[in-house]
Amino acid sequence: MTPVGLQHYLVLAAVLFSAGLCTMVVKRNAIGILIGAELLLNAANINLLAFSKYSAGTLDGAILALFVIVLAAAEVAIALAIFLNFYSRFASVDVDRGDQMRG
Amino acid sequence: MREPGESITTPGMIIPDPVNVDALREGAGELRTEEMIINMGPQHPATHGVLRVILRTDGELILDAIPDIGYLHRCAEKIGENVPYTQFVPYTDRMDYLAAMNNNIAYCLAVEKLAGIEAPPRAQYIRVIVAEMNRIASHLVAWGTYGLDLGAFTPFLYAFRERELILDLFEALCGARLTYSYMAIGGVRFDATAAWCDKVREFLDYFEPKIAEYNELLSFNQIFIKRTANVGVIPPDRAIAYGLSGPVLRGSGVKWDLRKDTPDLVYDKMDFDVCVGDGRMGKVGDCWDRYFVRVLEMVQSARIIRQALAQLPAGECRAKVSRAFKPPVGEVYYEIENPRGQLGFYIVSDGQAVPYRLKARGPSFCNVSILREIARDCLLGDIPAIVGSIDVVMGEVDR
Amino acid sequence: MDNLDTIVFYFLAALALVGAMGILVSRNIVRTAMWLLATLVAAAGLYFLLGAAFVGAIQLIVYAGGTLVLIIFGVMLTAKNPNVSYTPRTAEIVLGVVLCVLLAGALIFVLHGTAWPNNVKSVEEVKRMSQAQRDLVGPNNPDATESTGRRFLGDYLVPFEVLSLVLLAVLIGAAYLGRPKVPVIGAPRGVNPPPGQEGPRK
Amino acid sequence: MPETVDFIPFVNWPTWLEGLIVMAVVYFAFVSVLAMFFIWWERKVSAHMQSRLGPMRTGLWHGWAQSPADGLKLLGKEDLLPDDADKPLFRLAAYLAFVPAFAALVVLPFSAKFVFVHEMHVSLVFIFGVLSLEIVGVMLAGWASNSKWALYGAIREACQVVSYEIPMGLSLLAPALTVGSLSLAVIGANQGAGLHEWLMFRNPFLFVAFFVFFIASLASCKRAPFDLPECESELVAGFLTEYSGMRWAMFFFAEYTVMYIIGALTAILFLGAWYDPFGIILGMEQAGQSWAAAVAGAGVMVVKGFTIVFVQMWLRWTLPRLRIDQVMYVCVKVFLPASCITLIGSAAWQWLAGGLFQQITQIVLTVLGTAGGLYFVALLARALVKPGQGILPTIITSWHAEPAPAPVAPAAAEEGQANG
Repeated sequence: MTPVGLQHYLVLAAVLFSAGLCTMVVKRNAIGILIGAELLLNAANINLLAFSKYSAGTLDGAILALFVIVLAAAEVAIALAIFLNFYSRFASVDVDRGDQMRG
Repeated sequence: MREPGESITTPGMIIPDPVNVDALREGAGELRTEEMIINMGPQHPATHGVLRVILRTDGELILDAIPDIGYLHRCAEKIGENVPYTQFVPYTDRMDYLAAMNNNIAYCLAVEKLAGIEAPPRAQYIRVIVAEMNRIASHLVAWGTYGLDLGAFTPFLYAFRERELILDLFEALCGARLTYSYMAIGGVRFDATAAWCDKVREFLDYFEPKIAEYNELLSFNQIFIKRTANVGVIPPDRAIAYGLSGPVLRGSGVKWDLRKDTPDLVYDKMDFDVCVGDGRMGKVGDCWDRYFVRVLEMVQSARIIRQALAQLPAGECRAKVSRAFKPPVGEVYYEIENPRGQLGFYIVSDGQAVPYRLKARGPSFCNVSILREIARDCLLGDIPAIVGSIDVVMGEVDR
Repeated sequence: MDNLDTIVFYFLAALALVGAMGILVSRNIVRTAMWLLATLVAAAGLYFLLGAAFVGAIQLIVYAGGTLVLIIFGVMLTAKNPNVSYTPRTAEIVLGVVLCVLLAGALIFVLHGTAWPNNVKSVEEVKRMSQAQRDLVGPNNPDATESTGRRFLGDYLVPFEVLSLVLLAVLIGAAYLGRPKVPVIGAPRGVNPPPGQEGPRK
Repeated sequence: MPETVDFIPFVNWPTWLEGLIVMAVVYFAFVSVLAMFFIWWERKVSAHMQSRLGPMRTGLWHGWAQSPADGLKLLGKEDLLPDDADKPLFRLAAYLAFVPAFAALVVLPFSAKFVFVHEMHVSLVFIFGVLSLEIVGVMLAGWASNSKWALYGAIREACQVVSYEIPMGLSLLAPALTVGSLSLAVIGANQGAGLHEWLMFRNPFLFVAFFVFFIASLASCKRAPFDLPECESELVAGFLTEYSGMRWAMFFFAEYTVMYIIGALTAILFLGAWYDPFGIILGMEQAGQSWAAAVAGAGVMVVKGFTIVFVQMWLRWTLPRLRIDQVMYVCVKVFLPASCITLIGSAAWQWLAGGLFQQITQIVLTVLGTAGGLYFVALLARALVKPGQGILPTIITSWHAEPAPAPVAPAAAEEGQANG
């Protein structure tokens, strides 16, 4: 078994990233899309920390990861508020319903 | 065949305003999507038996609360029309089973008035003593379960500890602990011994200081006050309009007590106060007022018992009444002050050994009718507080 | 301990991947959220493994304990309508999966072709550093959490403060967006609203 | 930084796998015994507060075997799954609620030497994070049950616990800030010198933070008077409505384990961790008797943790429950500002105060806190010595012993009263 190194983390992050993107593309439920976005952010975080540990050797990766986590929380809060409005408008969170640009 | 869209109902079934399903499907217009219809009961820890409250809620907010009754209906009135007058006494025990003595007295007094029988003075005093003891026992249950409804477990056990002593005394008096059938038409079935009277005094000596403990434990607890003050306010005019009675009426500040206003038995010889809610913690007629009226009434009941014990005359305890006596043709309505309010019996006699018509006016039945009005626009957590403060006994609501 | 690290890594990686696939495949939105929980916890474990314990712990608090709860909350509030189905069209699925498999393949291909620089300082090197130098070092820094704090209030002060403003804006914005549109309290409803009825309790 | 802390039996395990297995078994046994003990103890405490005895018959002494017996009964119960429940999630929820409580104990130190995992420099944040995972299990339980009452419980849980995490987290940062570390081992090691060095008495803000933390922690582990997610008089049993058997017991294991974790956390953060009030254990450590100090410290720690658990039980069996809007009001309008002030205030204190002023404050606060603590101990002692305010009349005790009272003739009533 080869010792775990940077490549392992990067491959894992790449797969997670693709899965997240695929989720965002395929799902029609807005919350599902949100969950896909969370997956993307986590893949990015794994990359940041892996580079921090194995390549750059600095703390910036961890600091950026913390920023990402906090921003993700903010993003989810706003997104859910929007979805709730969407739901009270269309009785569904199907993003395909939201193709009309009127209040 | 039903028309499409027609709902499956049985006659008399209460259907709350439905959620607009079409609007949900089409997604048009203003939606009230958070509405939910919940059955609180008939099996629910906070509904004191089998009261079913249909709640229409918006999250924690109660939009509508409809009491639905009838789960404990046992045809008590109809039975009354098929058994001789004396044999109906045990059935009254099972109406308000927490205050069986008072029920017995109400029925017996009604029949006595109908038949023109007068109970001997000693019987009347014993009736007052047991009625007030049962009032204390009943209020203790109300007090303890009210704490339970609001999440305080300990008062319940304290209340039952004291109630147990009363039940022991009743057991010593008549052999039964819940359904006494102690009253007979024309008096009481067994005489109270002097030793028993001493035990009652001993109980009162023990019990009266306990009320201060109750107040310390529950009545003046800040969380309890916050939970009950200004909740479920019944204004006095609404209380009268709904025909409320008992502590629920007096909690709204209406000074009305049949023991004082139309004294029966020997209540006119007793010195006691009618306790009313004064809005001490919030508005007049809130849950706290109703609750506290019960606590105060326990003090007054103890006073009455002491006076009655002191004045207890010697003599017979039961007038001679034949087992299957036939009252004269006529009708009577007689009501007395029960722990939960005014319990009245309306009896029509056609001169036979069984009543032609017997109708009971239960206080809980009338009191529960206010629920829908005061439970509107409150929170889900207030529903147990309100139901508990009305203190219904379903055995008597449904009869 | 390398052996243990390897096994733990593969375990967590497998958990994260299973979670990701679950998210992708699952139709039921609550289950999707549960798969996300698996991925988040696995990611937190990976952060611990990468020597960023603080980030891992924050991931657990903010992501798993906060964001995920928010998502489940959103699901509960919006998934009540049984008449709506979110099944995507087959063409969408095929297109999406093909694109993403291509993307993953390309990414992995690129990763294998790249040699990353290695500037990691050894423990001995770190020990010889001054405090200011040590603050920059990520792994092998014995008090990385302290250094993180110092960096936040030093180099990263402006982003840090901007982030706090963003959070404040989000707080206000979400509260504004989530306000009730329909006046739910105090509206007359039901049959025969009784006269003299008390207004809503505040 | 104290010297490395380690959990004794596992210092030299042969391979990591064996060590892991041994650790898991020991650890699981520990959690089970702890939870079972607390369940039994809560029954006894509640019973004595309600003038009863509680379990007395199972086992030889004071019904000690009641909890294991209940466990056996629950194991034997039918494993009910509601028909309309989301079955995999319904099953999962019980474990999701239990595992975080289990995991949080991993980094919880018992004394300077006893801790399962020692290299955690952020153990405070880790415990907090892991405990916040418990909400997910409870919400899932409520959702998967497919019952309206359970859903109410879940939503309430989400509202309440997520909200209370904020004041709890902020008030828990105040001691961390004062010590300058997120490691529980370091925070604990800082308070050895005596009562006045306990973090609670270091400055007025920490004194306040202690109460904020304690009450917020009650709310966040759903203990009364904040047990709204499962309050039986409103929501039947809240999120537990549809659960039965062993899965139901899992939630209780989780709850009681979390109670101890909260108690231990409070002790470490505010109440001098594993040190006694007189500095004896620190003296032992300095004299080189580190093992004796560790064992004594673990004892002190357990006593402190159990005391706080006892206070939690005491509150539960005394107070009524709050309403949901009051719970949120207390959180957002009282505890949130208070915890912000304690955090900022203790930071400012750290910066400004020192010297004699600091010492005088510490002494004043120590005296105040000790007096308060002694007052409560005195209350408890009074209740134990003199239960209730009156002695139970002889009605129960003597009535049945007497011969059945013969019917007294009315004429004899007067003299009967005289000799009664």
